[in-house]
Amino acid sequence: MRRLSISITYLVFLVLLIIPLGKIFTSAVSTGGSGFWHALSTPEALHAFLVSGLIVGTVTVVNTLFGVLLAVLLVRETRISRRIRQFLNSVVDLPFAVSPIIGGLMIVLLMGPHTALGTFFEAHGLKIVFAMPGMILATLFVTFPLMVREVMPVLQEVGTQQEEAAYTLGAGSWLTFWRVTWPAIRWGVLYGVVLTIARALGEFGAVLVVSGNIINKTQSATTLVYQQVENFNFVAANSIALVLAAFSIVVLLLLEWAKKRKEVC
Amino acid sequence: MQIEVRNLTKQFGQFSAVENVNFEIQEGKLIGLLGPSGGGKTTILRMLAGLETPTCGDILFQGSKVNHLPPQERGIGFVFQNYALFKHMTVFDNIAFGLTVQKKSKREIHNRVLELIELIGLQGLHDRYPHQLSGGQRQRVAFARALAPSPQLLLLDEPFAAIDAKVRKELRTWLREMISRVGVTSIFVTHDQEEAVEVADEIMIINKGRLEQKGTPWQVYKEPQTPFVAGFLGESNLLSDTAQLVGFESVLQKRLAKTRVLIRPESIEVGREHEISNLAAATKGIVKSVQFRGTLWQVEVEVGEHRLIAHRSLEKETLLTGEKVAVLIHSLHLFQNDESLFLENELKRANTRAI
Amino acid sequence: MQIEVRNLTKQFGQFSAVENVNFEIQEGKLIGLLGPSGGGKTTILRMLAGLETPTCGDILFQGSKVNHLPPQERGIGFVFQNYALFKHMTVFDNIAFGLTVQKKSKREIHNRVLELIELIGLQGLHDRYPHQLSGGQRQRVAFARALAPSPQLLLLDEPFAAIDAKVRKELRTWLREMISRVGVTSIFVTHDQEEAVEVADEIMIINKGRLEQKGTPWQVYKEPQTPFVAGFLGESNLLSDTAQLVGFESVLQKRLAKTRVLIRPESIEVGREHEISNLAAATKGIVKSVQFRGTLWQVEVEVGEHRLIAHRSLEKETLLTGEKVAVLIHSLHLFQNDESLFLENELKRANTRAI
Amino acid sequence: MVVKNSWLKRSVQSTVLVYFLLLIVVPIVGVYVQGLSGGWAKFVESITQPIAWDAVYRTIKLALIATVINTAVGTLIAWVLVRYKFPGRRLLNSLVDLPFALPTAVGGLMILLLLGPQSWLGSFLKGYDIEIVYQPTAIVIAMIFVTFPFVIRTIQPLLEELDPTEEEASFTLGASRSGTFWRVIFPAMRSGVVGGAMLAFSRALAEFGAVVLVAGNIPGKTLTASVQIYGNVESANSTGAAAVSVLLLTLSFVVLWSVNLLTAGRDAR
Amino acid sequence: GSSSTETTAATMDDARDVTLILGAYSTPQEAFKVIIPAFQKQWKEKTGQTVNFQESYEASGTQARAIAGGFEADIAALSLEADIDTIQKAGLITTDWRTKPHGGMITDSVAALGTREGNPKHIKDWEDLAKPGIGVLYPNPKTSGGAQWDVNAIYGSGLKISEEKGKKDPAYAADLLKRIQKNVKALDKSGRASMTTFENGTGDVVVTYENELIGRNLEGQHYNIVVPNYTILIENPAAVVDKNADKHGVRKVADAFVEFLWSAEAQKAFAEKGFRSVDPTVAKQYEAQYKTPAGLYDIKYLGGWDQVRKDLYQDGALWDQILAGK
Ligand SMILES: Nc1ncnc2c1ncn2[C@@H]1O[C@H](COP(=O)(O)OP(=O)(O)OP(=O)(O)O)[C@@H](O)[C@H]1O
Ligand SMILES: Nc1ncnc2c1ncn2[C@@H]1O[C@H](COP(=O)(O)OP(=O)(O)OP(=O)(O)O)[C@@H](O)[C@H]1O
Ligand SMILES: [Mg+2]
Ligand SMILES: [Mg+2]
Ligand SMILES: O=S(=O)([O-])[O-]
Repeated sequence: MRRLSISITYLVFLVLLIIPLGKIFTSAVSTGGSGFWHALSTPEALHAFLVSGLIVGTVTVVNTLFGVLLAVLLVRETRISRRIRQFLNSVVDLPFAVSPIIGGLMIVLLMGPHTALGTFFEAHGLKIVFAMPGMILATLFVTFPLMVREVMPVLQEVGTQQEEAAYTLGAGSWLTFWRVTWPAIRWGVLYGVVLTIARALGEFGAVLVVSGNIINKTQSATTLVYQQVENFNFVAANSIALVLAAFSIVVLLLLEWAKKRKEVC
Repeated sequence: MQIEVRNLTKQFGQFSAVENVNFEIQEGKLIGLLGPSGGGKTTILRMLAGLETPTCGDILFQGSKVNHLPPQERGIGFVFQNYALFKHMTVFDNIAFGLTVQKKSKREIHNRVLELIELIGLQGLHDRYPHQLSGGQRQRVAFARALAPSPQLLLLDEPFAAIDAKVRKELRTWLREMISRVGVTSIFVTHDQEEAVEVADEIMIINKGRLEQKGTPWQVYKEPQTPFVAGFLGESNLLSDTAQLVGFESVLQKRLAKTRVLIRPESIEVGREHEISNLAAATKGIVKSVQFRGTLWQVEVEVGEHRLIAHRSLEKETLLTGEKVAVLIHSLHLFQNDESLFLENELKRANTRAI
Repeated sequence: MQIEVRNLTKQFGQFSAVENVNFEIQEGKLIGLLGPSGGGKTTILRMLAGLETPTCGDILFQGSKVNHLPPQERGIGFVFQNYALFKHMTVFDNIAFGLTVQKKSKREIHNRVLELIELIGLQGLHDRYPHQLSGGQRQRVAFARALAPSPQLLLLDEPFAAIDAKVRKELRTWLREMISRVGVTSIFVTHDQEEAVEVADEIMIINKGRLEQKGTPWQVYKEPQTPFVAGFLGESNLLSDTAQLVGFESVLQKRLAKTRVLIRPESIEVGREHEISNLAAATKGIVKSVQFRGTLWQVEVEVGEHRLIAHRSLEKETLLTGEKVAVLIHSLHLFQNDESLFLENELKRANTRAI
Repeated sequence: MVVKNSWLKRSVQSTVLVYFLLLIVVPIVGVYVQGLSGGWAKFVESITQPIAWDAVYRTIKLALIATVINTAVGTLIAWVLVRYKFPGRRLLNSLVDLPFALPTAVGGLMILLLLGPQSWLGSFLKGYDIEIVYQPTAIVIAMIFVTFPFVIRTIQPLLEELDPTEEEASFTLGASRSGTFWRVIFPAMRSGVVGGAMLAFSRALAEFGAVVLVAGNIPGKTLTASVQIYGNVESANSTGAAAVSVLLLTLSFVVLWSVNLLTAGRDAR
Repeated sequence: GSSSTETTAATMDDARDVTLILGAYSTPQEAFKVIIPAFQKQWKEKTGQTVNFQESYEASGTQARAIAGGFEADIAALSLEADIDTIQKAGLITTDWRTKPHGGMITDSVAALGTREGNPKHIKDWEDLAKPGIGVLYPNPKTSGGAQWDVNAIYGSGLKISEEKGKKDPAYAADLLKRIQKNVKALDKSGRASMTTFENGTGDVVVTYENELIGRNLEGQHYNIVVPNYTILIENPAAVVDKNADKHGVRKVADAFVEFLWSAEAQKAFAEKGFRSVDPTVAKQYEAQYKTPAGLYDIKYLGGWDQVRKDLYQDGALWDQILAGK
């Protein structure tokens, strides 16, 4: 039973993850390392990585901040009625369920240049759709549930007693949060950060709709992969995909490593 | 700090967890909150701490209302039942927490914490994390943490519940000393009457959200005001039919129905005739069983229609089952309606005087 | 079921949790496993249950080896320390579990479970989930669940640890009755000597993985074979210097260094001279403190260089601190090397005989 | 608890709620408004259009299949990762999230490369007249790939939390290993299994990037709802797109809502 | 963030650097890779000004919608007139772009069939695509301009064939389209995506721009290019998006760039990548590259784009009916 289950697990991982990754790898280096490097060092690729990096950075910071705060609100704020919290709770997950295309479309419809909002922002020199802000908004939308979902159960699990202890020792809410709540949820938050980075890096549908896919401007690494596939540049596509995958794996492994170190101490 | 509580009530939905509780605690006293599970002890403590808002009633510290002060401004220390130590902090940091909050200087914190660590006897363990400590050690850290900011009032919620009996005995002696040394007003919750009796200056007995009685352990033992209190402190024989209780005839016969009589096993002397201190005040009985109870013999004896449990010293000879013995009831408690009466054996008194 | 254990040993890595334990239990007996935390009690129970594999040694049920039977085929019931009730099942389903596994008919299950629910006094609560029960109630459900499939051997791991003292006393009486009614061989683990003494037919004292002593509570109390056992059962006064112990001169003077003397508080009689049963065997002392201890006075008395803790009945007059009293030591335990000796007061004996 | 409600705390809370409202709630309400902007009749017409309806129906069906497979496999993997110590466990454990991390388009690309007609497996299967890509099978595979982590990640904490003595209790009461699994362990995991499955299901319903590459997108055969929506968006029929989205969104919302009720029931315990 | 060009006024035309934003359909990307540097060089020599380019290549329909919806491209190079019309209808193109040389068209091509090397399934004409067991590829006309050309070609050829047999029969044409659609393996979002799918091994035949097939063969593939007897002439327009160019202050250079597309140099570049040049002299030079069938017709045969849209692509028109299986 044990052996069988472990074997099946390995098999699933092999088929679903490892072989495909291997395939990406072999395709990326099928013309040798130089092809790989060349694909990555074209100005489009570099710019696309820059765009992706900017999106990921902003989205991670913003979502971490608001995600954690919302999670705290939903779990701890017992003055808000249970029903309302339950409702918000279900809404939190919706971006998962909304087709990213629609997420993107809504941003175009709500903030496109012909809408009131769009005109308003443009008048103040801020273009939203077909520019970075729109892409960031779309990614924020798509990745929002990740942080909340990671942090909420941890908050529930640690319970309120340590926090109460801090209050009785004279600490205010702010201090209690930093000194007591935060250390308890930080692994959850870190994991949420990792997932947010990963998902933001990989978002395709929503970004496609709001970006206009302008080379050297709004083209992200992911849409570049897609375009390279369309342009029969499989080596380039796979090289960029490999970098994205490798980045994600490294981040995931770093997290696991950090956790392990923490357990040891 | 002097504490006063007036008409304190807490409802959870329809359910009254605490109902109309009034008491006053003098500065420096150590009070034991005693009562069965679900009685409302924790709820009272949490209201005192500001962790729960009273439904109605007032809480006064030194004569001024604190109802609307948040916990961090009440100057209390709280030792939680399961300690609630900060898992991610070392022993040192746990104890230092309250001082850090007060923005004390590093040096001061260091000295005070080390002093407390010494006080609780955990020298050398200040770098450990809570999960690396045993239950008793954790308990002490929780205690030191609560004491560190020099609170005016120390609240302890079943500080010994999770500790084994042997260690518990040691810890409670230690705690008693510690508190009297620090001199802080303290309230501690316990299920355990032995513990309450042993540790507290005064005990308050809480049942079903109500304060049943408040007084020194000896007062409460000697003059229980309700059958509940009498029954809750120590084992007892509870009788409703009072015939055949030699030495109490005059009083018992005057009384009518619905009388309840409570006799403590330690108030019953059982033995062969020559052993009994005051044979005239005794009646006769038959030994039904004798059991070893660790520090004494527990003797079940049949007296007329009653079966009474009595204690007997281990140093006396062992009684045999079926043996005829003399039974002397030194005293009993009588409850009728709301009245409670402590009665001594009349014959014995008469007799003693006669001597 | 009759149980036999031979050379039972359990090692976790290098560490021996249980070492070479041998015992035999007669059918229908209730055995208390007593000992300090970490002694190996749980480990022994788990090996009996088949939840842990012995490193070496044999376990025999009714004379046949069961070492390699999995737990589900041993016909045992296990009551876990934290109850381990099935969280997602109601009281009814928890108790019914073992029967459902046996594929009993619906009707049969229904009847048996209701009968058990009545037995444990939880009528009307069968639809509750564990989290809706109090500790004591959970404990009873765990007990009923273990009993439901009519096991041959019932193992209870600190069944009362998490329950408050009052309920605990009731529960242990209840458990004692229940077990003798059902007639199942039972072993229960406890930290609490009082509990063990009160409930068990025989107790086994486990320390550091070894079986220190096995016998009836009275045997173990009367004739402790090691200082550990003597000290573990009841509170004691432990002395190494044996001067000034009136009544034990002859024996104590013969002995040399490294003698340890243990005197139980209940073996010391303290009182005004007229109260002492055998004044000739007594010495003199000064009362240092008197404390109410729930069912007795605890008197600290200074005798020469020693401070002794003694018990005194509540029915006797209260002694005052500083008062000069007579102190009669009825008996003591003496340990030297591997020998243990129980000594009665010589003078007292002589005197008694004289009468 | 008695806590003074400082203006700071209150304004932080309001900011969070407003942010949440703007970022999540407004766009979602926007979808409904847009979907119903042509009036109820137009909405009904949009979703009852055979192509749209067929795409929605297919999407639900395939998402269900993917969910069932993922639930079974995911439960097993979660079990293995929590209960067994074996070499590589940590590595596998961190790889679980990879499908999440990979751009979905890359996921689609990998399926194409591995199972397409030029791949080893594709050409082998072609010999038996079996095609995978541009068939519903490929859609299911893409959905499985994309939703792989959900079930695993929701069950894992529940399993870790499960008190091992409950299992032992079950053994001592005579239950076999499988009996114990189904009667004691599974009920404890059930809310996680259902919750994870529901999340996976709603995510599969919405998946675009991976599906569009491998599906073939033939109306009536392999067109899924999100690709259909994309087509509508791109042919300037945003009302039609929103109408179909309203349908999917409502379905997802109902699903997620019931998950929340379910887990709330569990937490109450 | 926002590009620096966005807020500059028209007077800035002579400023040092300018940026041109090009929104194009998916297939001419390789040609533009050659043309853009040539233009930059020429412009630099002429005016000393550096022109930066921002390019976006999407399916033609997608691109048109993006520009109409707010993507501020200065120049639109799309697959078909109808898509430029979309932008014009959005009010962004204010001049009549059709008055430019060659009616605003920058390249021509024909709808052609690409088969696997050696044409193993012997595909010669449209009817062959409807045979059982043939896997056909073309993209989705809802998003792709190329797909509209392909569908037009099938439908138009159906009309031609029936005309040949006696009378121009829309029913026959519709039926042909329906039968071919039955064999379609995948409807991708752009002509490029469809070609990629074919290249990845799916299908026996891809219906696409002839230039796309020639381009692939020039890159080393060995597809057989079949030009059926009846097929449609593809004309791809380009235009300055007036509103955007004015807003960005790049009118002059934008006009110059579109003008440059008709230069011999640019036309040659297009031809090198497989397009048919609109410039007769260049076309002559590359004659050998193409086979022009006798039955070639253009969009006018179908009544022009407005008619085509009405007949085929409107909501509920022929294309929707075929998909719905009616
Ligand atoms: N948050 C709450 N909501 C509803 N009922 C509650 C809540 N907290 C406590 N109660 C109820 O109030 C009553 C008193 O609870 P409390 O915890 O004060 O009892 P306690 O005396 O401390 O008991 P124990 O000795 O078991 O800790 C109990 O019946 C309990 O079920
Ligand atoms: N799985 C294990 N691995 C390593 N050591 C163990 C394990 N289980 C128990 N031990 C060790 O074996 C010794 C005996 O443990 P056991 O649980 O039997 O003690 P116990 O007498 O039941 O104590 P307590 O009264 O605290 O429950 C302890 O020192 C414990 O640390
Ligand atoms: Mg409590
Ligand atoms: Mg144990
Ligand atoms: O890019 S196309 O419009 O030709 O598909």
